[in-house]
Amino acid sequence: MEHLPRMLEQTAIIVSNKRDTDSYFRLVLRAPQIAPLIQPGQFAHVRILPLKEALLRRPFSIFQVAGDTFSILYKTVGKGTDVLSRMSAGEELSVIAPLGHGFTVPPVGGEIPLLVAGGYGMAAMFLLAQRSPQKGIVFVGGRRRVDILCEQEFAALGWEVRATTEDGSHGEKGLVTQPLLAELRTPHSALRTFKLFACGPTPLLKAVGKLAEDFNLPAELSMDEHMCCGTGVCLTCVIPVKAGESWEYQRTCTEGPVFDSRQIFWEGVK
Amino acid sequence: MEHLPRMLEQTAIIVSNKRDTDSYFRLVLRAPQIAPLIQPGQFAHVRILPLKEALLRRPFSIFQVAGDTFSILYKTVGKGTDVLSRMSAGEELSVIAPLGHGFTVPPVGGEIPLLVAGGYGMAAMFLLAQRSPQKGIVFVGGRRRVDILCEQEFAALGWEVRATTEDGSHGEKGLVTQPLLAELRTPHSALRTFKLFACGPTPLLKAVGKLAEDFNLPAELSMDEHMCCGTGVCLTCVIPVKAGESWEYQRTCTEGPVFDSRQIFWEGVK
Amino acid sequence: MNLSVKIGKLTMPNPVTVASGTFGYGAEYARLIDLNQLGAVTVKGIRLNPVTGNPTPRTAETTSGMLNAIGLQGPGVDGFIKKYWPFLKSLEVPTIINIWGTTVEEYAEVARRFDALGGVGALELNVSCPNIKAGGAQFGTDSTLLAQVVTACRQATTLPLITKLSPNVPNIALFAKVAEDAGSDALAITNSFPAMAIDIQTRRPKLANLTGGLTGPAIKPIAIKLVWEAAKAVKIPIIGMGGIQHADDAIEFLMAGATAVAVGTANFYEPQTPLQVIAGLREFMLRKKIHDVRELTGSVQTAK
Amino acid sequence: MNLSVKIGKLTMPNPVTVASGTFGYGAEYARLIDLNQLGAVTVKGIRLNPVTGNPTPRTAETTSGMLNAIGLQGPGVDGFIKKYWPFLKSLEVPTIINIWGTTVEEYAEVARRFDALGGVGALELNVSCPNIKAGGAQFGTDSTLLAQVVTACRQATTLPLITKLSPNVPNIALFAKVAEDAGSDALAITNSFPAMAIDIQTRRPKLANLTGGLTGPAIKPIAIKLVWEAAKAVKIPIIGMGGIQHADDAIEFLMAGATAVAVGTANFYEPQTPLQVIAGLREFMLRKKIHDVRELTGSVQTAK
Ligand SMILES: Cc1cc2nc3c(=O)[nH]c(=O)nc-3n(C[C@H](O)[C@H](O)[C@H](O)COP(=O)(O)OP(=O)(O)OC[C@H]3O[C@@H](n4cnc5c(N)ncnc54)[C@H](O)[C@@H]3O)c2cc1C
Ligand SMILES: Cc1cc2nc3c(=O)[nH]c(=O)nc-3n(C[C@H](O)[C@H](O)[C@H](O)COP(=O)(O)OP(=O)(O)OC[C@H]3O[C@@H](n4cnc5c(N)ncnc54)[C@H](O)[C@@H]3O)c2cc1C
Ligand SMILES: Cc1cc2nc3c(=O)[nH]c(=O)nc-3n(C[C@H](O)[C@H](O)[C@H](O)COP(=O)(O)O)c2cc1C
Ligand SMILES: Cc1cc2nc3c(=O)[nH]c(=O)nc-3n(C[C@H](O)[C@H](O)[C@H](O)COP(=O)(O)O)c2cc1C
Ligand code: FES
Ligand code: FES
Repeated sequence: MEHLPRMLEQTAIIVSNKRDTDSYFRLVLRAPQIAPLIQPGQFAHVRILPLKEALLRRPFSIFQVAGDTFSILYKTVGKGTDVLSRMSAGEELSVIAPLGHGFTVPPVGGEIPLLVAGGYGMAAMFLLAQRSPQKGIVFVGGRRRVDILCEQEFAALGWEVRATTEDGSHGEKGLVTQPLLAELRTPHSALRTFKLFACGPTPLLKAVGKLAEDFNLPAELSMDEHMCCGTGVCLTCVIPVKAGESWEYQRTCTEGPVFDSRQIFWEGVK
Repeated sequence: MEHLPRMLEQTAIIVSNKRDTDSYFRLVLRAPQIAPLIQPGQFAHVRILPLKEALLRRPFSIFQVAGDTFSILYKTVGKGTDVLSRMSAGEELSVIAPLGHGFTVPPVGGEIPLLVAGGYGMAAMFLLAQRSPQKGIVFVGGRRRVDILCEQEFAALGWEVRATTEDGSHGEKGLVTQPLLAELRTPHSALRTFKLFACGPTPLLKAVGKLAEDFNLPAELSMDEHMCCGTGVCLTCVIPVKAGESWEYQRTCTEGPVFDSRQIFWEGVK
Repeated sequence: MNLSVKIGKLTMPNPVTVASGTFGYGAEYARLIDLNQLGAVTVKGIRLNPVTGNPTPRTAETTSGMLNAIGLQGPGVDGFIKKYWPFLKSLEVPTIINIWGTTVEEYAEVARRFDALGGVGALELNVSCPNIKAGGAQFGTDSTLLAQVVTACRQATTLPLITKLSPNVPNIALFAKVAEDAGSDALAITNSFPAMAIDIQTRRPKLANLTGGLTGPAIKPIAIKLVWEAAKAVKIPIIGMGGIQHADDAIEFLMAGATAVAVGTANFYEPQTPLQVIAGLREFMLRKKIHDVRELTGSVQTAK
Repeated sequence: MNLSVKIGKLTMPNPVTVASGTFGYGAEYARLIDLNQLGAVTVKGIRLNPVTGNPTPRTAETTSGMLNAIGLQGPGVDGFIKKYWPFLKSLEVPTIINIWGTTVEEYAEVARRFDALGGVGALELNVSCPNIKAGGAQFGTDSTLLAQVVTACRQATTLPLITKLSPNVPNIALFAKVAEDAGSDALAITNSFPAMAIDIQTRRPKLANLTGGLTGPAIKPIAIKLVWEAAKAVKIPIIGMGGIQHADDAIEFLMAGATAVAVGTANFYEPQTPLQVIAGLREFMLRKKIHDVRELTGSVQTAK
């Protein structure tokens, strides 16, 4: 039988739920059984109990873990996140977590991580940065200044942060892959080996996958697919993954969300 | 064209929402346009906005009116009233009111009203008692002590209150019609003419209708039918009403909820 | 910006009407909304003679929907003309009269009577009511009977004829085509779905009629599919309905292939819905720079 | 208190199973609930060979429901036996295997293979999937094809056969009877309803497959009616499903005529649902002094 990672369902109490920038919010949840199990890149599947007419849970990357709490950093984009943003400390959510196959934390003395994040993709990468023995660089991009999240937190870990915005309102103007490309082209000592880690919208992941191929670097990508069950039973969240000569669908919620870039059958990814 | 009473739709702010006895609550709503229009026996059709999965409004008799507010006295019996009971001051409800054809307030020097109420039926009768020029007697019945509502308020109006409970925990033990029957059998001066007004479950209304017939008294009954639109369009809430030799269905929400007992085609009432 | 649409020779000033049976005879909601803002007023189903309807309870709430088995209570043609027509005639917007019968001849006779009345906007043939023994869905689920009813009404009137199809068939396209071929000017899709709810405490069905029709937001995805299927099969316009609560829902029906839409169950809980839908549609068109609402009809992109 | 029921010769320790396709192959949710508490585990549909399924997006949320067009992705008979059967076989409760094919012969072959496997609780014939071109609802909406499929499978296996009917017919009783007469031991009612949703911003259907099947609480009243109609027409037991969220919903299905029930969509948002339903059913029986769950089946009072 296939390997299935451990997960729990728990009623989590909201510790705080505060606006970060613009339409982004930080939610801290008390979930004592879940918090200690969390690995970087895993997600929580959240049932927003006061949500009307809509049944399904919403998936969110786990941002930070502290004691018996964990937090998420979310953007209000639709009815679920809108209702979530109006909830207050003390209210309850139902959470299934930790879910999915996350990032591989580099071993001591191993690769230097280059993180690439778009928007709330930053949330998925914090634990990785925190737990990586080597500090690396995080390339973060967004449309506007407000889309660049938690720079300080990464900086406080001793990481270098390179921000880009499409409108130039913060950091370099352009796409997040530009400074990354520049960095990759800079000659480095042979001892220094990089590994790419990315989370963000599919075009970003595609671009990072392409760079990984071009520079022959390993890359782990957290794929962005709509989910339903989040636990591997419904087969909603599949992406095409290479299998021998051909390809097969694998579940983002179970085999993913993090996949080795070389395993992805990119021709089949929309 | 038929006569249609005036009604308004308004967003009403909750002024207070407090437990009365047991599973009964008092809700005060600020609704400045609606409050002045209300007549005794009319009802409000309330959309409980946080209610999940259930679409329809809930009808409640209007209990009291004060300035730009009105109140209702409700019992938690199902999902709508349960959610309503958890709402707090400052939250909003959508209200369509005043609705329906209410009680006829006796003219000065006219009949002496004998009110008969079961459970939250008391709520429908307060405005009638308050606005009636003649004080009368209110017969109130319920299962247990906690089902006897707002006795003091009626007493404070100078009305006599005769309570009955089925378990004898308050007032006389038995059904509400027993003391009423005793009163009707007591010889009175010829000058004293009574009129019955009732609101409560259908068996109570049937019993009062029967007494009205036996004692040849006029009676106005507030009929208890499930509603959907509350405004006369859907034809959910009909009861059989005499029409010539035969009968026809009339709408409780529009022609009623208050009907002249003699008009009701009782054989057709379930 | 053009919002007007044509249903046969009937021009609706905008594509939003109300669903038969959810708006009484117009006057009731005139107390809450300005009827002259609507695309048309559609009234409760009328047959030749007065109808008592079913015993109560007649409706029950379900998850994001409701059941009804009103049983087409109504005043009959004469009662309607006397009691409700003077008001409806006085409106600036057209009236669509929903009609039914228990025989082909009765349908045709009702059509003739309304044709003779003058001033009626269109007739909607209800061949899909699940709540009456004869004359309801029976005509809507048998393609031969459907052709007969439409043909007979076509002969009886020059008024625009809208055939309100039954959703309860495996192939709606077939029935859509039958109605079109028999001379229907338009289709209305969809009526309610045969359904049931049981009170587990009393073990009794929640409706006195035992079963009823399911309507409301719950059914919208099924209705969208039916409209899309039918629109591919016919050239005549479709009035789409089933669970419309917001402008977005109405736009979805238009994109699926509807030319106009009707707000039904939502009227019961939010009588402002039709006006909110019109306002939201306007705003959507402004935002998307769409100048004619007819551009939306059937505009769903289905190339895989 | 007896909770056990029989589906053909299969004994379920209690009447609550899960709906095919909403519970994977059992092991996934074994991490959250104790599978041995269920009446049976029903697995995702299997055909002879592996199936890739439809492109994404495959599901979309709707009002109190959801659409899916998974396209029956699966490992095929061999893949299933290798990958999932060892775990399922180790459970104390029976496994119901949902099977399908694109031809009558393929259905029969899959049935033969599982018959030969040994230890299977029952086979559920999926003749009602709306999301595949051949082999889905096609068999479920044509009574001749339905009879052929059931007959062929009946000849291929002595395992209990459950025919999962299509809801998309005007007369479910007819199809129920056809399945019974062809040798089906039980019926499963209902599968999802053909439906569609459009993203009005992109004008694209929300599913890559354009249309999908509607499931969840939204459809419950239609499912209850279908079970009630079918139960009046046949003597074989029915597994009722469609929108079950709470024990009350399950009891409603039993009263309508079901012998067992399946929890589907609710698993996705609340994996505890099947166990909550069993607990609630027990509590209801205690409160109402019902000693045998079979007393509930068909107990709705419909005398008018
Ligand atoms: C593995 C994973 C991790 C994620 N992490 C984060 C995070 O850390 N912070 C954050 O803000 N968002 C994150 N998202 C996206 C987040 O799940 C969606 O923004 C959210 O579900 C939107 O819900 P809604 O009700 O507000 O939107 P609606 O559009 O109303 O939702 C309708 C349906 O679509 C689904 N949906 C809509 N957008 C997305 C999306 N982008 N991805 C997946 N499903 C979607 C919803 O879950 C719901 O089922 C993540 C998604 C995945 C798959
Ligand atoms: C004219 C009128 C006046 C009323 N006045 C009062 C009042 O002053 N105080 C009070 O506590 N209650 C009153 N009721 C009853 C009140 O409407 C119901 O208790 C309430 O609708 C229950 O809603 P629920 O969601 O809690 O129950 P649920 O059982 O969950 O409701 C399900 C559906 O059934 C309907 N329903 C359930 N019970 C009744 C009922 N007894 N009458 C009508 N519809 C019902 C609901 O409106 C809803 O549509 C009145 C009813 C009517 C018709
Ligand atoms: C209470 C009620 C009464 C109805 N009466 C009629 C009717 O008389 N004639 C008719 O063709 N449809 C009737 N319908 C069906 C509606 O016109 C409409 O087709 C259906 O409700 C779907 O739209 P909705 O989901 O927006 O309500 C009725 C629906 C309801 C809820
Ligand atoms: C994602 C999904 C996948 C499904 N896959 C299958 C399947 O493989 N075979 C089948 O017979 N039914 C399948 N169904 C239908 C369910 O078994 C069930 O009949 C339907 O969902 C109604 O129940 P519900 O409303 O409780 O979900 C599927 C349903 C969903 C939502
Ligand atoms: S979301 Fe259900 S399998 Fe991944
Ligand atoms: S509740 Fe709709 S007509 Fe009375």
